[in-house]
Amino acid sequence: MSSPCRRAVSLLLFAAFALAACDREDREPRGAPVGESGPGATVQGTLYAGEPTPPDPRRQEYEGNAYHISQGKQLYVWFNCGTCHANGGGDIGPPLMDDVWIYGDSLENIFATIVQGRPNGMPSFRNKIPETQIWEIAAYVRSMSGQTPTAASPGRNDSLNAKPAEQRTPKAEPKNSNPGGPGVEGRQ
Amino acid sequence: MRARAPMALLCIGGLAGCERVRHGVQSALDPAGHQAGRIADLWWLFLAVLAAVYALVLILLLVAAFRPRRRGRVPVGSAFPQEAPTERRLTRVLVAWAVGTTAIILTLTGFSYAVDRDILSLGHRAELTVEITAKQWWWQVKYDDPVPNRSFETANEIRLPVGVPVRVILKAQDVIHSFWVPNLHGKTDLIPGRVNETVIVANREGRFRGQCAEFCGFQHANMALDVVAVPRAEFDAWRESQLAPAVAPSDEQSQEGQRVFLTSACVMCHTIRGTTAASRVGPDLTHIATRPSLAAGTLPYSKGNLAGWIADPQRIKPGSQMPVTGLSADQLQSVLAYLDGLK
Amino acid sequence: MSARDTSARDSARFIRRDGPALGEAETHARLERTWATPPGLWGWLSSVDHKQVGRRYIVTAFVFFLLAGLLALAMRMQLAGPNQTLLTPDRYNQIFTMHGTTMMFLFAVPVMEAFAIYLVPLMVGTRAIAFPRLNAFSYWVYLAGGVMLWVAFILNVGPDVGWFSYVPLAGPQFGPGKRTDFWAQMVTFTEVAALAVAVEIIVTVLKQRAPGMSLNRIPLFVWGQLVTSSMVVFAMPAVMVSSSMLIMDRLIGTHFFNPAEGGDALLWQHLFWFFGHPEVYIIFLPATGFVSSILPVFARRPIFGYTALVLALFATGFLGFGLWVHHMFVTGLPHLGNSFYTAASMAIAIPSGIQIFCWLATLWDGRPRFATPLLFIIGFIVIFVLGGLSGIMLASVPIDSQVHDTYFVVAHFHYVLIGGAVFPLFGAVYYWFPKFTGRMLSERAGAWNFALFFVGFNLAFFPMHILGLIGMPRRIYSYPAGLGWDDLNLLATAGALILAAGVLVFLGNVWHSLKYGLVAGDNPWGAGTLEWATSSPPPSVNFVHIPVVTGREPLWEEPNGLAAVSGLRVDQRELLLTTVVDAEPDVREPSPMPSIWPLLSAIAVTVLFIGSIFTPWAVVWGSIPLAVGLIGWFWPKSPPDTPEPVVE
Amino acid sequence: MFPFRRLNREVDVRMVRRASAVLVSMIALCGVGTAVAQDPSPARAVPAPSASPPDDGDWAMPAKNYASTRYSELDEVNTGNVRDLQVAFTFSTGVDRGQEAAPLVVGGTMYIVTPYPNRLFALDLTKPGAPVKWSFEPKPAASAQGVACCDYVNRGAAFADGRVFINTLDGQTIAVEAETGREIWRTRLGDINKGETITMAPLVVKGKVLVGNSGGEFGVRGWLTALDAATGKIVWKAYNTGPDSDVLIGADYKPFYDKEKGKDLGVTTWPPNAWEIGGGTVWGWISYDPELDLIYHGTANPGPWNPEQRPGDNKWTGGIFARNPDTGQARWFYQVVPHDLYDHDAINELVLLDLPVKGAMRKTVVRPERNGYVYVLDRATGEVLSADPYATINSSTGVDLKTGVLAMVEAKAPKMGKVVRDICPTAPGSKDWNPSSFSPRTGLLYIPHMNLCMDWQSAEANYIAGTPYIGAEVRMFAGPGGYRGELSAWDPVKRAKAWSVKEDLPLWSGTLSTAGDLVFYGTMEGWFKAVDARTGEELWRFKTGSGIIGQPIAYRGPDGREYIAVLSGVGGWAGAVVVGNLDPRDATAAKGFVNAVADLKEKSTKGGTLYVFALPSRR
Repeated sequence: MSSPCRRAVSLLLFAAFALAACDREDREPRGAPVGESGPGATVQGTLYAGEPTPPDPRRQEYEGNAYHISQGKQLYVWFNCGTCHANGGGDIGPPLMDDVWIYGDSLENIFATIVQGRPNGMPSFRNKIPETQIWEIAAYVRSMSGQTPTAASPGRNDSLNAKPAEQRTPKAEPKNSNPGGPGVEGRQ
Repeated sequence: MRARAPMALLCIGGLAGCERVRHGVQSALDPAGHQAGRIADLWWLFLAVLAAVYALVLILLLVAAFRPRRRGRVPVGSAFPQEAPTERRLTRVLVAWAVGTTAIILTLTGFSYAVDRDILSLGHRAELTVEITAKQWWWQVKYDDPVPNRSFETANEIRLPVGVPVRVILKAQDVIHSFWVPNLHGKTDLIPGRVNETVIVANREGRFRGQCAEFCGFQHANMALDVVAVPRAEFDAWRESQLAPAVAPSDEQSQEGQRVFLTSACVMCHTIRGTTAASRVGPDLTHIATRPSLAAGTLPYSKGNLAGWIADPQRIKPGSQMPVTGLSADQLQSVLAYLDGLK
Repeated sequence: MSARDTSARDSARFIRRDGPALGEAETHARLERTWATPPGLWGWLSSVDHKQVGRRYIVTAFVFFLLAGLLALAMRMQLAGPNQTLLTPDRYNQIFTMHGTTMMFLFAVPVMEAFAIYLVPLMVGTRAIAFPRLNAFSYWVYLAGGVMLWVAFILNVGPDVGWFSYVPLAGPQFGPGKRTDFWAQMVTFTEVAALAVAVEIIVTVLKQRAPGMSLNRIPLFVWGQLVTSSMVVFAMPAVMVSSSMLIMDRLIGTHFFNPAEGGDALLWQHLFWFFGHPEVYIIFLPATGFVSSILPVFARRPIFGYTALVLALFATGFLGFGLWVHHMFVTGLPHLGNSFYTAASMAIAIPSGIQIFCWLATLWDGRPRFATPLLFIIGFIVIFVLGGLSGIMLASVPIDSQVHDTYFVVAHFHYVLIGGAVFPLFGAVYYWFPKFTGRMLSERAGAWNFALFFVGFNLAFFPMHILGLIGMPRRIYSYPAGLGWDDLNLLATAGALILAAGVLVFLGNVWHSLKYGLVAGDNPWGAGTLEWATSSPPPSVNFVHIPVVTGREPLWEEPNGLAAVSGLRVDQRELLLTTVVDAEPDVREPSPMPSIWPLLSAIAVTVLFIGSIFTPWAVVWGSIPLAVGLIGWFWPKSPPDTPEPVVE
Repeated sequence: MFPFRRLNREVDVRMVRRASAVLVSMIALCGVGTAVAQDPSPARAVPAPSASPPDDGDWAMPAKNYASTRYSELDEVNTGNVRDLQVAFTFSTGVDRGQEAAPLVVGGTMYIVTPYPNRLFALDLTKPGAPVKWSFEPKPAASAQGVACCDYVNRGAAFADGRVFINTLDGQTIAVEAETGREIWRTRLGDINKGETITMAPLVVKGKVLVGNSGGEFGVRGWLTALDAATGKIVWKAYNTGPDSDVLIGADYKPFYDKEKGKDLGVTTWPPNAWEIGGGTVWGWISYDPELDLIYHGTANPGPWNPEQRPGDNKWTGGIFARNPDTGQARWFYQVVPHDLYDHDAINELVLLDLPVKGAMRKTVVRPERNGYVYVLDRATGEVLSADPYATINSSTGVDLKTGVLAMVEAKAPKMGKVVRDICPTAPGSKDWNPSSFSPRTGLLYIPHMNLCMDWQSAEANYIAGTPYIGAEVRMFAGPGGYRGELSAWDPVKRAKAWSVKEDLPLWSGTLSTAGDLVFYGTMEGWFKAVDARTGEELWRFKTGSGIIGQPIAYRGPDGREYIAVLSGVGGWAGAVVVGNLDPRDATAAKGFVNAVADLKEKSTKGGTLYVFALPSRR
C-alpha cells in the first residue's frame, strides 16, 4: 500500500472511530422528536409480503448510545421491568439475557412489545411511558443479551451483584429471529 | 464580633458584594440559625486576624521593595556585603515571626475547636427529625414520627418551627450530594451507603434557600430546596395539613385532570396520596400547590411555571429525569387545574 | 564490591585538576560528537537529551495550559450572567472537568517536572539526567495521555465528572460510556510519566552533583525538586491504585466502590486526596524553588535563611501527607479525626510563613532590580499569601463546612495555584528563557504581561470569595437571577478576559523574542548558580568541563571562573558520580546513547492503556509489544571499547 | 471465616437444644420421681376432636379435615408392604406449570384442578384407568399470568354439598356441580389490573366458601371473604389492613397481647395511605374449629418487601386471625412478624391439636412458621404457648412468650443500598406454603422444609398498579450443611425434632401421613418417597415424570383398596427456573430463588401428571 493511501485509510479509520464515539457518547436528554407514535416497522413473525419495511429512523439515536442505554437501565428499574424480568434472568416474565426472543429482538419489536403489551401477562405501557423513554428501555433490553457494542453497554450497578454486567454478557445470537429483522412466533 | 470594620474591608475588595453579604437567602454571612451564627462569628474573627496578618505582609513587602537604600554602584553577587549583624538581626526576627505565626495559628485553632464543639452540642436538643434522601436532582424529605401514620413525605422543602432544633438524617440513593442551607448551617454530604446527620435551627422566621453543594451530574446546578421557618403554631397546622391525603378534585376540569394524571406518564413516577399514584421515582405531589418552588428550587411555584415545567421540562432542566410527556393542550390544562388544587 | 565498581573507582583516579589532556577546541568538538543528538526526524524521535526532552515537556505543558485556559474562558462566558444557555450542562460538565484535569494533570505537575528535567542537571553541574531513556519514555507517555484525553474530549468522550471524579458519579452506574475511563487512564499515563521523572530527579540530585556541591550547597530550586520528587514517589501510587480500581469497577465489575457489596464510596476520596493534597505541594514546592532562585538574583544578595528554607521544604513535604482529610470535612467522618486534620492543616502555615519571611527578608536586605521575573515574584507573594490565609480558614472545620465546594474554595485554590505556582512559573520563564533559547524576552511586554495578569487575576478570582460566602456552589453550569450573584460573576468574567489578554501578551512576547529578542550571554542576569556557567543555550554536553563548586552561588563565589575536573571520556558518554552527602567524586558512569526504543515502548504502553479502556484483554495482549519494546530498550549493547580510552 | 461462623452457630443451637433436653429430663427425674416415670399413657398431642372426624376414606378438602392434619386412617399400605407400592394409573393434566394442588376424592370421583388455565377434571374412579368423567374450563384471563408472583399455581379445590369450588388465577370463585361439571355460579372477587389473583384452595365452612386473595408482591390490599355456597353472594369480607370496620374488628375482638390492641391499628401502624397498598393477603391455609366456632387464617407479608418504606408494625399483616365464620368478626389476632423484614408471609398451615402444655391439656393451633419457629398458640385466646426453632435461624433469637414479641437480630435487618449477607431463613422462609401433616399415632408433625439462606438488599419500590411492588434484590443459596431440603418430624409436646431426612433440593411438596405409619412426600427431582413415620427410614421411592411440589393424598377407592395420589409437575416459586426457563446466570431471577436451584434445570423438566399408587391387587 502506498503511503498516501495508507494515510487515507488511517484517516478514514480515525474518522469512523470518531463518528462512532460521537454517536455512542452523545447525551441528548430530550431524545428523538416526540409526537409521532410507535415504530412503523414492527412485524410479528418472520414472514412479510414483498420487501421488508426499513427500520425506524429514530433507532439511530438510541441503538448503541451509552447514555440512552444507561437511562434505559435506570428506567428499567424505576418502571418495575426488573420486578418481572429480574436483572435479565426472568421471574414472572421471561428472561431477557438469553437467546430466545418471543416477540422479536429488534429495537422496534421491543418498543412495540412495551407499548402494546403481550397477551400472556406483559402489560401495555401505552401512554404510561413517553416514547423517548421506551426507546431507551428497548435499547437497554438489547444490551442485556449483549446485542449492543460493549463500549456502550452498561457496567455493573452499585447494588447487589446479581450477574455479570451487560458489557460483560457475551452476545447471545437471537436463535429464533431473522438476523436484524423482526421476531418470530411466541413460545407459549 | 459584629465586626463592621472587616466587613467594610471586604466591601472595598468586593465592590458590589457588600449588600448581599448581609442580606441573602443563601448567604453564609447572613446567619439565621445558631450554627450559622457561630460560624459567621468565627469567620469574621478569622478574617480580622488574617486580614491584619495580610496587611502586615503587604506592608513588609512594600517596605522591603521600596525602602530607601544607599545610593551608589550596586555590588554584584557575593561581593554584596552580607554583614553578620544584619544576618543575626534577621534571624532573630525570623524566630519571632515563626513564634508569632504559631501563636496565631494556635489561637485560631482553639477558637475553631470551641465553635465546633458548640455546634455539635445542639444535636442533643433536637426535637424533630427530618430524613432527607437526595436523588438526582431533587430532595425527598420525610418527617419522621414515632407513630408511623403521623410521618409524611414532601419534596424540596423543609418547614420548621422557629427556635426548634431539627435533626436531619441524610441519605443518598444514587450519587453523593451535599445538603447546604448557608443561612442555617454548614453543609453535610449525603453519601450512598452511609447515613449522615446534622442539626439545623432557625432563629427567625423566613425562607432560606439551600442547594446541593457536591457535584452530582447534569442538573447539579438546579438542585435546590427551600427551608421555611415559621412559628410553632403555623408549623403544627402545616404538619396536620400535610398529613391529610390529597383533596379530591371538585370541579369538572380538575376531575378530568386527575383522570389524565392517573392514566398518563405522570402516574409512573409520582405519588398523590389518596389516589392510585404511589410511585417514588419523582417527588410526592400530594400537596404540591403548597410548596414555595418547583423542580427542586428551579422555579417559584405558580400555575404558569408549573405549566411550563410540565410542558417542556427538558428546556428548563436539560437532562433532568422528568420527561417530555407529550400531553395535549387540553390535557395539560386539566392536569394543571388538578395539581394547582392540591393544597 | 564487583570488579566493575572497583575499576570505576580506579578510573576515578584519572580525574585530574590540572586541565584537559586534549586541547580546548578538540575536547569540545569530540564531546559534541559524542553527546550530540543525531539530526533529522529519527534523531528527534530518539533523543534522550534532557534539554530537548525538557523543552518538549515545557512546550507541551504550555499548550495544555492554553487549551485549559480556553475552557476556563468558555466557563466564564457561560457564567457571566444568570440563566445563560451558551453551553449545555453536558458540555459544561465536560469543560470544567477537562479544565481541572488538564490544569492539574497535564499542565501543573508536568510543567514543574519539565523545568526540573531541563534545569536540575544544569544546576547540579552534570552532563545528563539520570536514566535519560526513561526520561524520553516519560515524555512520550505523558504526551500520549494528554493527546488521548483531548482527542476523547473533542470526540465528545471527554470526562464529565470533575477532576477528582468522585464515585459513584464516576462509577459504572452513573458514568455511562467511556468518558470516565479515558480520565482514569489519563491519570495512569501521567502518573507513570511523573513517577519516572521523580526517580530521575532524585537520582540526579543525589548522585550526579558536581564535585564540591555538598548537601548544604545545593541550590534551593534543586532542594525543592528533590522534596517534590520524593512526594511524587509516595503520593502518585495512591491515585494510580484508585484510578485502576475505578477502571476495574467500570470494566470488569469489581466492587471496590460499591457500598452495597461491601465497597465504599469514601474509599475513593481517601485514596484520591491522599494523592490530591500532596499534589498541591508537588506543584507548589518547585514554585518556591523558582522564587528562591530568582529572588536573590534580582535582590542582588544571597537568599536569607537557606537552612530555614530547606527545613521548611521538608516540613511542608512531610506535613503535606497529613492533610488530605480536610477535603472531606463534610463527609461525616468522626469529629475527633477532623480536629486532628484541622491542626495539621493549620500547622502547615508555619513553614509557609517562614518561607515568606525569608523571601521578604532577602528582598528587604537586598537592592532590588525590578525586572519582570521579580515582578512576578512580588505578584506571587501578594496573591499566594492571600490564598494561604484563606487556606487557614478552610482548615477550620466549622468555616469549611460553610465554604467547602463553593466559589470560595474555587477562589482559594486559584489564589494558591495561580498565585503560588503560575506567577513564579511565569517569572521562571522570563528568568530562564535566555538560557533556554539564547535570547531575552522583552521587558516591556513582560511588564504588560505582569500587569494584565495581576489585575485580571484578582478581578477574576477575588469576587469568587464573596460569591462562595453568599452561597454559590462550584461546578454549576447556570444559576438563577436574584441571588445576588450576577454582577460579581460578570466582574469575574471581565477579569478572566483581562487575564487572557495577559496570556496573549506573553505568547506574543515569546513569539517575538524567539526571533528578535536581545541575544543573551551566558549569564545575562548575573546569577550565581551553575546553569549560568555554560553557554545559552547550553551545548549538548552541558558542561565542557565539569565545574567544581565551592559555595552556594558558585558564580558569585568565584567570579573569575570555576575550577574544573577532568578525566571523563570524550569518546563515550560518561558522567561523574559523586557521593551523596559531600559530593566527592565517586564513580564514572556511562550514560546511554539516543534510542528509539523508549518511543516504541511508549507506543506499546499507549496501546495497552487505551486498549484496556475497552477490554481487559488489552492488558494481556498489550503486554507482548510492551515486552518487545522493553527487551529492545534494555538489550545489552555496549559501544565498541576503544583499546585506549580517550579522556579529556 | 464464614463456614466457621456457621459451624459455631449450628453447634450453639444444637448444644443449647441438647442442654435443654438434658435439663428438662433432669427436672422430670427430680420433680416427678420414678413413680410416674413409667406412665402407661403419656399425654400426647391429638387433633382437635371436633375438627377431625373419623376417616371416611374420602379426601374432600386439601387439608383432609378442618384440623388440617392431612392424615389418613387407612393402613392397608404400611411399613411392611410399602415396598410393593406401584402405579395404579396416571393422568396428564395437559398443563405443565407447577402442580401444587391436592387432588380431592369424594364418592368414587377424583377432582383435580390445574394451574392456570385452572381446568377442573373429574375422574371416574369406578372405571378402570379412571377416565375423565367431565372437565370444566373456567377460561380465566390470560393476562392474569403476568400478575402471579410465583408461577401461576392453584392449591386445590374444595368439595361440599355436591359442589366443587375452585378459584381461578384471574380472581374468580366458581361453584361447579360435582356430578355433571355444570357451572352453578361464579363470582369475581379480584381485579388483575391491581395485581390481585387467587391461588389458594377455598375452604367451605358452615355453608360459606372462604376465599382470600393473592398479590402481596403487587401492592394489593389483602382480604378474606365468605361467599354463600349456594349463591356465590358475598356474606362478609374482612380486609387485613385499614380501619377496624374494614378488618371486621369489633366488640368480640379480644387479643391476648397488648401489642395487638388499639383502635385502627391497620391504619396507624402504617405511613399515611400505605395500608391501601399494604398486602396482607390470604393465599394460604384456613382451619376451623367447630367446637369454638372459629376459623383460623394467616395473613401474608406486608408490601413492599423493603421494610424501610413502611415503618411501623404494619397491622394486620404477617399474623394469625381467629374469626367467627358467620360474621367474619375477629376474635383474636397474633402478629407473628410485626413489621416483617423478609417477606415472611404468615399463611402456612394451621394444625389444630390438643396438647399437654405444662401438665394441662390445651386447645392449640400448631404452625411451623416461615420464620423458622414452630408456634404453638392457644386457639381460644391467641396466647403463644411456645415457639421453637425447627430450622437454621440467624435473623431472630426467639419469642418472648410474655409479650409475644419476636426478637430480631439487628445485624441481619435489611438495609437500603447495602447487601446484608447470609440471612437465614430466606424470603420463602424455612418453610413455605407446602403443608405438614400430623399423625396421631406417632404424635409427630411432619414438616417439609428448606435449608436456605440469602443475601438481601433493599431498594426503593415504586408502586405502579398491576406491576410488582417489591423493592428488594435477593439471592438465595444453600444453608449450613449444603443440603437444601429437609423433612423433619416434630414432636409438639417435647418441642423437639424426633428425626429428620435431608434432601438435596428444597422440599416444596406437602406431606401425607397415614395410619400405616408412613409419611409420603415428593422431591423436586421427581422422586415420590415413603418413609417410616417413626424413624424416617426411607422405605420406598418412585421417580415421577417431573418434580413434585404437590400435596399427596390417600383415599379408599371404590374397590375398597387404599390409594395414594399425587400430582407431579415442577414449578412454583422454587421451580420457576424450570417452568419459566429462567437464566441462572442472574442470581436474582425469580426473586433470588434461581440462585439456590440453578441446577434444577438439569434435574427436572416441566410436567403435569397425576400419579396414583396402590399395592398390587391380591389375586
